[in-house]
Amino acid sequence: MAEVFEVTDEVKAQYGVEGPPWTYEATTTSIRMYARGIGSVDPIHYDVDFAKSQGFRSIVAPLGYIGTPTFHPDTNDGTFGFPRRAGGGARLNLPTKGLLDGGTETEYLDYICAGDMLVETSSLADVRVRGNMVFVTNEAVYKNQESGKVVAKQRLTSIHIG
Amino acid sequence: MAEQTYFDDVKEGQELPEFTIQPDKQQLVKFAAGSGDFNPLHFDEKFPMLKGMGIADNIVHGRFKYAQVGRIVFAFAGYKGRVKKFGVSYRGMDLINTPIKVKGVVTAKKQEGGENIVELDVWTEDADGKKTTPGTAVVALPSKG
Amino acid sequence: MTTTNPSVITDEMRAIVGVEGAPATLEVERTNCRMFARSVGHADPIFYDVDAAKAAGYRDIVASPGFLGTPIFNPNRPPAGPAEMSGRGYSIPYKRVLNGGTEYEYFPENDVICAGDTITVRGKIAGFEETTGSIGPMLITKRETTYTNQDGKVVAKMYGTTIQY
Amino acid sequence: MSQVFFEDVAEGLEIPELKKNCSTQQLVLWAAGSGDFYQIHYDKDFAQGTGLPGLIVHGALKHAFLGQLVHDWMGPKGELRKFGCSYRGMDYPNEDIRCRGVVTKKYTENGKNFVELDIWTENPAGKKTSPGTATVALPSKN
Repeated sequence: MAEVFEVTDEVKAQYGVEGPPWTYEATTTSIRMYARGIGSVDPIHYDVDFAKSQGFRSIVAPLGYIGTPTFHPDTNDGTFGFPRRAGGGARLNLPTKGLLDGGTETEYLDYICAGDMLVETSSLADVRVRGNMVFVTNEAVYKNQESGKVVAKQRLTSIHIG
Repeated sequence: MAEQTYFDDVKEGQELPEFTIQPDKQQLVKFAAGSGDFNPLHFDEKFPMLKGMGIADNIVHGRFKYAQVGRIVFAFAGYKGRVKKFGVSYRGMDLINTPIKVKGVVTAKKQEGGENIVELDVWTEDADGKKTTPGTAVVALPSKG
Repeated sequence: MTTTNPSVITDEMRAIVGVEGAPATLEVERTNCRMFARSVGHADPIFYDVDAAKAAGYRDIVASPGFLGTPIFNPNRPPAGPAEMSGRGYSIPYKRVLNGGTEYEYFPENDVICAGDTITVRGKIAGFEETTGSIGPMLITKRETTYTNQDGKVVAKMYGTTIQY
Repeated sequence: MSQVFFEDVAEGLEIPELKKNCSTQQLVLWAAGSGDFYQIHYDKDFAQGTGLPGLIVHGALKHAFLGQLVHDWMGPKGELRKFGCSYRGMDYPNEDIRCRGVVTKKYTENGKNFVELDIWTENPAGKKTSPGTATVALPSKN
């Protein structure tokens, strides 16, 4: 069986090369909608006064939610909402028969609360081929736009099927 | 709102309070709304990719299960704890309207850099007991002292 | 109007006509403005891009037609969205409900709804009518909802019609 | 986006049509955008359980399409004053929905130039499924 993808030196040369930054926003409505989407009833995700009484700036983003990428139909993917931009793995000529999520890992350095604007940059970290599946891992870093502090890092693996 | 867990009370091998979620189509559509992922794989049973995979019903978003694992970790950490890291891999698919158990167990506790660190194995489990979304988490907990 | 059937409008219902329900709060933010515009298929950048909206003379991203903000959702409290605010205090014998229509009136001379706004919404039943159509006797309920922004300016009104039969 | 002026408009003028065709994804996007998660718009079994032939397009989405129709026509200096429709027929996913409008009246009041339109959505059989009206204020060339 022919390889569906070859990890060439050209591919490896893209490891660690950051794509252009993108802004992600966590707002009261977006946090509530996500919390509702996962079925949580914890008031920390819904009630601003309650969250403040517990010492948070505002309602807290549930784990797994790092804000919504700013959307424009010309620049974002219509299905997934993420920015279609160069870099961060987008220059790979990957198979397109199927696309699955392989894994998600988030390292938190701070809470994400409503009102936060985050600047995300991502880069290709790893590409592996197993049978007809190509495992592509990207690393994303999210900085608070105001303080410049890194608040989260993610490793995201997608599986591209050929 | 869960009771605050303290480092002093945690033991290796301790199981986290588990819960079960059985997402229906409306739940997955709400998750699409919250996450911004509108892949029809998760709500349109006629979506061609499903047929190609030989599946007759919609698949639960991997990220939905990740967020469920996030819920059990967040509830364990409490508002005074800090979730430092949590990750999963997606090893098996779960179909819509099937029960998904969300579980966790303490694997290690240690003091590191002045923090009370607890390590966890966390996962989702299908009706056959298969771990469809295994992962790990690292949490810093307050101590009573 | 020829109604041979007995009226389903009671004194209790007549008494609530014109009475405002409890106010609810709607939040207008950039993410929900974008999500709404995306879900309609708008292409105008004033609905997505802060700079484009400002260049066009607006304070921030503009709420596209039909978007008036998102009710504050809390699973631990009973819902208080505009749909729930009125019409729960009485019962009528008809089982089926149709949405008869929606009309929005805007007041751009007061202000235009933009991201960052907090809207207070107040609803009331404007009136009941009875008629008989091809689907039999029906009750038509007219609702009026007023949207006021954080500066106390009325920015929109909605006129809704519900048909029960 | 080009600007239409009051002087360019005459009664009977048909404005550029907006064509829509809702995928199931579009209906779920609308659920997210509007917060209306009623299952008759994305859960076929649920819809049929209520006696419908299958999934139907949200009335409020057609209303918003008509809002887009008017917005795109009136240009950046136009002001949308009023738009509404009633729901007279169902539309289904993966079928064309033609959003159309025609100018019915133009007049000047308190120094503002108003244009009234009949607006509607039309199904493939030519039936007006969401007839309504809109009022916009347009700039003058002078």
